[in-house]
Amino acid sequence: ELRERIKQQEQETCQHHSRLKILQTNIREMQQHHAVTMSKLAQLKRNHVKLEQKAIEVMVHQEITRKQGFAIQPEEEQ
Amino acid sequence: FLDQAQKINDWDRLLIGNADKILKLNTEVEEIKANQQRLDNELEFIITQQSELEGMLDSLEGATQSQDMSPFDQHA
Amino acid sequence: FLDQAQKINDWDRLLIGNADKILKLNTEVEEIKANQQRLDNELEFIITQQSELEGMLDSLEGATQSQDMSPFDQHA
Repeated sequence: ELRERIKQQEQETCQHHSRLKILQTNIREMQQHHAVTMSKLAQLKRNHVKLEQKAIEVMVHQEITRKQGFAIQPEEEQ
Repeated sequence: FLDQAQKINDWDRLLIGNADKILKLNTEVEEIKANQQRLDNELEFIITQQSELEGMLDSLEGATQSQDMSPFDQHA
Repeated sequence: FLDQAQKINDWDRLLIGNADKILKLNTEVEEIKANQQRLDNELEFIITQQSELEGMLDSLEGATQSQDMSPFDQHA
Protein backbone atom coordinates (compact mmCIF):
# COMPACT_ATOMS: atom_id res chain seq x y z
CA GLU A 1 0.00 0.00 0.00
CA LEU A 2 2.84 2.31 0.82
CA ARG A 3 4.36 1.44 -2.47
CA GLU A 4 1.15 2.45 -4.21
CA ARG A 5 1.20 5.83 -2.53
CA ILE A 6 4.79 6.41 -3.45
CA LYS A 7 3.93 5.59 -7.02
CA GLN A 8 1.16 8.19 -6.98
CA GLN A 9 3.46 10.78 -5.53
CA GLU A 10 5.97 10.01 -8.19
CA GLN A 11 3.40 10.50 -10.90
CA GLU A 12 2.31 13.80 -9.43
CA THR A 13 5.89 14.98 -9.26
CA CYS A 14 6.37 14.20 -12.95
CA GLN A 15 3.18 16.03 -13.76
CA HIS A 16 4.38 19.06 -11.83
CA HIS A 17 7.65 18.89 -13.65
CA SER A 18 6.00 19.11 -17.05
CA ARG A 19 3.66 21.88 -15.93
CA LEU A 20 6.66 23.84 -14.72
CA LYS A 21 8.31 23.37 -18.09
CA ILE A 22 5.26 24.85 -19.79
CA LEU A 23 5.23 27.73 -17.33
CA GLN A 24 8.88 28.38 -18.00
CA THR A 25 8.24 28.53 -21.74
CA ASN A 26 5.39 30.96 -21.16
CA ILE A 27 7.56 33.13 -18.97
CA ARG A 28 10.34 33.20 -21.57
CA GLU A 29 7.82 34.30 -24.17
CA MET A 30 6.55 37.05 -21.93
CA GLN A 31 10.07 38.26 -21.29
CA GLN A 32 10.70 38.46 -25.03
CA HIS A 33 7.41 40.21 -25.56
CA HIS A 34 8.36 42.70 -22.89
CA ALA A 35 11.69 43.38 -24.59
CA VAL A 36 9.91 44.10 -27.87
CA THR A 37 7.47 46.42 -26.10
CA MET A 38 10.36 48.26 -24.48
CA SER A 39 11.97 48.95 -27.83
CA LYS A 40 8.64 50.20 -29.17
CA LEU A 41 8.39 52.44 -26.13
CA ALA A 42 11.85 53.86 -26.84
CA GLN A 43 10.74 54.69 -30.38
CA LEU A 44 7.57 56.32 -29.06
CA LYS A 45 9.54 58.46 -26.66
CA ARG A 46 11.85 59.69 -29.43
CA ASN A 47 8.86 60.50 -31.56
CA HIS A 48 7.24 62.27 -28.64
CA VAL A 49 10.28 64.50 -28.14
CA LYS A 50 10.28 65.38 -31.84
CA LEU A 51 6.59 66.25 -31.74
CA GLU A 52 7.08 68.46 -28.72
CA GLN A 53 9.93 70.31 -30.37
CA LYS A 54 7.95 70.80 -33.53
CA ALA A 55 4.98 72.04 -31.51
CA ILE A 56 7.14 74.60 -29.76
CA GLU A 57 8.53 75.80 -33.09
CA VAL A 58 5.07 76.18 -34.52
CA MET A 59 3.84 78.02 -31.45
CA VAL A 60 6.78 80.40 -31.41
CA HIS A 61 6.36 81.06 -35.09
CA GLN A 62 2.65 81.63 -34.61
CA GLU A 63 3.30 84.05 -31.80
CA ILE A 64 5.78 86.04 -33.87
CA THR A 65 3.38 86.23 -36.78
CA ARG A 66 0.56 87.37 -34.51
CA LYS A 67 2.66 90.13 -32.97
CA GLN A 68 3.82 91.29 -36.37
CA GLY A 69 0.23 91.49 -37.47
CA PHE A 70 -0.65 93.74 -34.57
CA ALA A 71 2.43 95.91 -34.97
CA ILE A 72 2.08 96.53 -38.62
CA GLN A 73 -1.63 96.88 -39.16
CA PRO A 74 -2.09 100.32 -37.49
CA GLU A 75 0.80 101.73 -39.45
CA GLU A 76 -0.64 100.54 -42.69
CA GLU A 77 -3.92 102.21 -41.97
CA GLN A 78 -2.31 105.61 -41.93
CA PHE B 1 8.65 1.57 8.91
CA LEU B 2 7.44 4.55 10.87
CA ASP B 3 10.27 6.48 9.39
CA GLN B 4 9.10 5.68 5.90
CA ALA B 5 5.53 6.67 6.71
CA GLN B 6 6.86 9.97 8.00
CA LYS B 7 8.77 10.51 4.83
CA ILE B 8 5.74 9.82 2.70
CA ASN B 9 3.82 12.37 4.71
CA ASP B 10 6.55 14.94 4.18
CA TRP B 11 6.48 14.32 0.46
CA ASP B 12 2.75 14.67 0.46
CA ARG B 13 2.96 18.01 2.11
CA LEU B 14 5.64 19.21 -0.30
CA LEU B 15 3.62 17.98 -3.26
CA ILE B 16 0.49 19.76 -2.12
CA GLY B 17 2.48 22.93 -1.53
CA ASN B 18 4.01 22.71 -5.00
CA ALA B 19 0.64 22.09 -6.60
CA ASP B 20 -0.75 25.22 -4.94
CA LYS B 21 2.17 27.33 -6.01
CA ILE B 22 1.99 26.05 -9.55
CA LEU B 23 -1.67 27.01 -9.72
CA LYS B 24 -0.85 30.45 -8.40
CA LEU B 25 1.94 30.87 -10.94
CA ASN B 26 -0.44 29.86 -13.67
CA THR B 27 -2.91 32.52 -12.61
CA GLU B 28 -0.20 35.16 -12.47
CA VAL B 29 1.10 34.22 -15.89
CA GLU B 30 -2.40 34.56 -17.32
CA GLU B 31 -2.72 37.94 -15.63
CA ILE B 32 0.58 39.14 -17.06
CA LYS B 33 -0.43 38.02 -20.51
CA ALA B 34 -3.68 39.97 -20.27
CA ASN B 35 -1.72 42.97 -19.03
CA GLN B 36 0.67 42.71 -21.95
CA GLN B 37 -2.29 42.76 -24.28
CA ARG B 38 -3.60 45.88 -22.58
CA LEU B 39 -0.21 47.59 -22.77
CA ASP B 40 0.03 46.69 -26.45
CA ASN B 41 -3.30 48.40 -26.99
CA GLU B 42 -2.10 51.49 -25.16
CA LEU B 43 0.99 51.56 -27.34
CA GLU B 44 -1.19 51.40 -30.41
CA PHE B 45 -3.28 54.24 -29.02
CA ILE B 46 -0.17 56.38 -28.52
CA ILE B 47 1.02 55.65 -32.05
CA THR B 48 -2.34 56.77 -33.43
CA GLN B 49 -2.29 59.87 -31.23
CA GLN B 50 1.20 60.70 -32.46
CA SER B 51 0.27 60.52 -36.11
CA GLU B 52 -2.77 62.69 -35.38
CA LEU B 53 -0.57 65.25 -33.67
CA GLU B 54 1.86 65.12 -36.54
CA GLY B 55 -0.95 65.83 -38.97
CA MET B 56 -2.12 68.79 -36.89
CA LEU B 57 1.40 70.17 -36.64
CA ASP B 58 1.92 69.83 -40.37
CA SER B 59 -1.24 71.76 -41.20
CA LEU B 60 -0.48 74.38 -38.56
CA GLU B 61 2.98 74.76 -40.00
CA GLY B 62 1.47 75.13 -43.46
CA ALA B 63 -1.02 77.74 -42.21
CA THR B 64 1.68 79.73 -40.46
CA GLN B 65 3.86 79.69 -43.54
CA SER B 66 1.07 80.83 -45.83
CA GLN B 67 0.39 83.70 -43.39
CA ASP B 68 4.00 84.74 -43.86
CA MET B 69 3.47 85.12 -47.56
CA SER B 70 1.72 88.35 -46.78
CA PRO B 71 2.48 92.03 -47.48
CA PHE B 72 4.64 92.25 -44.40
CA ASP B 73 7.17 89.97 -46.00
CA GLN B 74 9.79 88.05 -44.20
CA HIS B 75 13.29 88.17 -45.55
CA ALA B 76 14.70 85.91 -42.92
CA PHE C 1 15.35 -3.28 -2.85
CA LEU C 2 18.36 -1.16 -3.69
CA ASP C 3 16.85 -0.44 -7.04
CA GLN C 4 13.71 0.79 -5.31
CA ALA C 5 15.74 3.04 -3.02
CA GLN C 6 17.53 4.49 -6.03
CA LYS C 7 14.24 5.22 -7.72
CA ILE C 8 12.90 6.96 -4.65
CA ASN C 9 16.05 9.00 -4.44
CA ASP C 10 15.64 10.07 -8.05
CA TRP C 11 12.18 11.38 -7.67
CA ASP C 12 12.97 12.90 -4.33
CA ARG C 13 15.51 14.93 -6.21
CA LEU C 14 12.94 15.75 -8.89
CA LEU C 15 10.50 16.86 -6.21
CA ILE C 16 13.04 19.17 -4.64
CA GLY C 17 14.07 20.35 -8.10
CA ASN C 18 10.44 21.28 -8.75
CA ALA C 19 10.24 23.26 -5.57
CA ASP C 20 13.42 25.13 -6.57
CA LYS C 21 12.07 25.81 -10.01
CA ILE C 22 8.87 27.18 -8.56
CA LEU C 23 10.88 29.65 -6.53
CA LYS C 24 12.90 30.70 -9.55
CA LEU C 25 9.85 31.13 -11.74
CA ASN C 26 8.16 33.08 -9.00
CA THR C 27 11.05 35.52 -8.92
CA GLU C 28 10.88 35.93 -12.68
CA VAL C 29 7.15 36.50 -12.57
CA GLU C 30 7.60 39.16 -9.90
CA GLU C 31 10.23 40.82 -12.05
CA ILE C 32 7.98 40.89 -15.10
CA LYS C 33 5.18 42.35 -13.01
CA ALA C 34 7.42 45.13 -11.71
CA ASN C 35 8.64 45.87 -15.25
CA GLN C 36 5.09 45.96 -16.51
CA GLN C 37 4.14 48.39 -13.81
CA ARG C 38 6.96 50.71 -14.86
CA LEU C 39 5.98 50.40 -18.51
CA ASP C 40 2.40 51.13 -17.58
CA ASN C 41 3.44 54.33 -15.79
CA GLU C 42 5.54 55.49 -18.71
CA LEU C 43 2.74 54.91 -21.17
CA GLU C 44 0.30 56.77 -18.95
CA PHE C 45 2.73 59.66 -18.73
CA ILE C 46 3.13 59.89 -22.50
CA ILE C 47 -0.60 59.64 -23.07
CA THR C 48 -1.23 62.49 -20.64
CA GLN C 49 1.45 64.68 -22.14
CA GLN C 50 0.28 64.03 -25.65
CA SER C 51 -3.30 64.79 -24.77
CA GLU C 52 -2.17 68.10 -23.30
CA LEU C 53 -0.24 68.83 -26.46
CA GLU C 54 -3.29 67.97 -28.48
CA GLY C 55 -5.36 70.43 -26.48
CA MET C 56 -2.84 73.18 -27.08
CA LEU C 57 -2.68 72.48 -30.79
CA ASP C 58 -6.46 72.44 -30.94
CA SER C 59 -6.67 75.95 -29.55
CA LEU C 60 -3.81 77.06 -31.74
CA GLU C 61 -5.70 75.72 -34.72
CA GLY C 62 -8.72 77.70 -33.63
CA ALA C 63 -6.60 80.85 -33.37
CA THR C 64 -5.07 80.32 -36.79
CA GLN C 65 -8.45 79.88 -38.36
CA SER C 66 -9.82 83.08 -36.88
CA GLN C 67 -6.76 84.95 -38.18
CA ASP C 68 -7.45 83.55 -41.61
CA MET C 69 -10.74 85.41 -41.77
CA SER C 70 -8.85 87.69 -44.10
CA PRO C 71 -9.29 88.42 -47.85
CA PHE C 72 -8.87 84.74 -48.59
CA ASP C 73 -11.75 83.99 -46.26
CA GLN C 74 -12.59 80.62 -44.88
CA HIS C 75 -16.21 79.67 -44.85
CA ALA C 76 -15.56 76.13 -43.77
